Amino acid sequence: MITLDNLGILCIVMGLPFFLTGTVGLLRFPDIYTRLHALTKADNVGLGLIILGLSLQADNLFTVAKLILIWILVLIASSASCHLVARSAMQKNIHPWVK
Amino acid sequence: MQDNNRLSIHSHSHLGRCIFLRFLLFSAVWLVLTGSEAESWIIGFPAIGCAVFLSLKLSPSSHVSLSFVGICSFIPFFLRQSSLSGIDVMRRALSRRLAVNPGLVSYTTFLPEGAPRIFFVNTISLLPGTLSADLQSNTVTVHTIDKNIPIWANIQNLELRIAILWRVTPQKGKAL
Amino acid sequence: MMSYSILTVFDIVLISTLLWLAWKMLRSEDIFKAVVLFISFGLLMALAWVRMRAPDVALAEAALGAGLTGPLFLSALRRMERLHKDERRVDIDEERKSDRTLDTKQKEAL
Amino acid sequence: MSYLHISCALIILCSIAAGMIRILSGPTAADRMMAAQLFGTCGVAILLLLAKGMDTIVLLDIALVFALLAALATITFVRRAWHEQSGVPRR
Repeated sequence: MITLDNLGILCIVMGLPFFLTGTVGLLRFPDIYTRLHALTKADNVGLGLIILGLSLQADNLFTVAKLILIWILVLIASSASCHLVARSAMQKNIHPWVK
Repeated sequence: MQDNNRLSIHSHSHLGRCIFLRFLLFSAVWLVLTGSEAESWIIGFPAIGCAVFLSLKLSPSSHVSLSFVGICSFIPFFLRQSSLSGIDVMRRALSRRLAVNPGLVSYTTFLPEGAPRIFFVNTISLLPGTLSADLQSNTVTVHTIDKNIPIWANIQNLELRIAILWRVTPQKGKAL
Repeated sequence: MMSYSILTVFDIVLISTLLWLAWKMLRSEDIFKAVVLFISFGLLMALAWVRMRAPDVALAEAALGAGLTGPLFLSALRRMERLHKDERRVDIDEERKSDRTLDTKQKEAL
Repeated sequence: MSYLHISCALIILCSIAAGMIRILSGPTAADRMMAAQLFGTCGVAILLLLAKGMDTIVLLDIALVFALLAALATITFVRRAWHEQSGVPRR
């Protein structure tokens, strides 16, 4: 059990840099579309790793199932809202930043 | 109106199977939400009934025939790709001179309208370097963070996998 | 002991962010910005309720404060700006219709 | 109580506080709204970590509500509130 616990801690700690990059990307990237890239991808992976870590430490299966349900909902919600924002930005003729 | 007609054309066994599958799905969600308390099902059954009714009302024409093998091969693919995309974004955001070179690409998909196409569009956003920006009938406009990565091959690969997932036969020539 | 000191730091950061957010929200001239700040404030306030060991209040705050009031404010803001432009109040369907025409007009203009 | 989970939550809270700069400095309406969405995802992560760190399993339900309602705000924004005026960059 101790090893599983430590593995969970490792996963949680590995998830943190992704959240930080999400924020760094949101602050540094030049336009809406690239910021959306940073936001959706980095945060979902970070949350995924944290959920993986917490599931390894969870004491019963219901908790694990709930954690996974939360991750799936966040995935659906963030990819759908990312697409919606990008789409309506396109329809409003906001041109992507080009190097 | 059209949807109702389509619903009535379907045989009763199909409708029954559809209701049964959705009932199972929502029951599973309810079980996860409430834990193992038996009393919660007093509210649970009516709620599940409402959910099944509403989902049939909102998306009546579902030929949900996901292939089991497809799901089994898709989940590891998806997990691997999405973690790669996270690492990719991390590398780009933290590099000193922002390593971005964005551009737009149009892609014509052969996936049928409805669930497979929506699933396709939403998964594009979670793959490394791509973001679906628009969907006009069967043309997806993809925003890419770097024009130098093989976007075309990546998207085609994803499309084929989703076709296997939904048991769609790829029509060559349409997917340029 | 260690965990309590970390918790204290967590609380201090949470409270100072909340206060900063509230100050910026009250001071902002742009109403849309204030609404977005309000939504974020609701989310952080839910966390504060969690720290005060009141998860039920936190649930209500997350659902009502951030989840429902935010979108309602967004809708109201749009109505307000429309009224401001001396347009008559329109029904939702009409509003959608006018949306589409606006979109096409914009495309034609560009 | 486990201090590791709470310190992880603290780090994510700091990243939320940094994300506020994007809300304050725009430039378009969508940027502000996206920062609010970031708050949603980070809030879910903080709640999950606190649920473990404070030993209150109830927080998972609040995390579920967070996950759903952050998307609701974005959808309302795209559908109703983002019109041409707030779409153009303000300079």
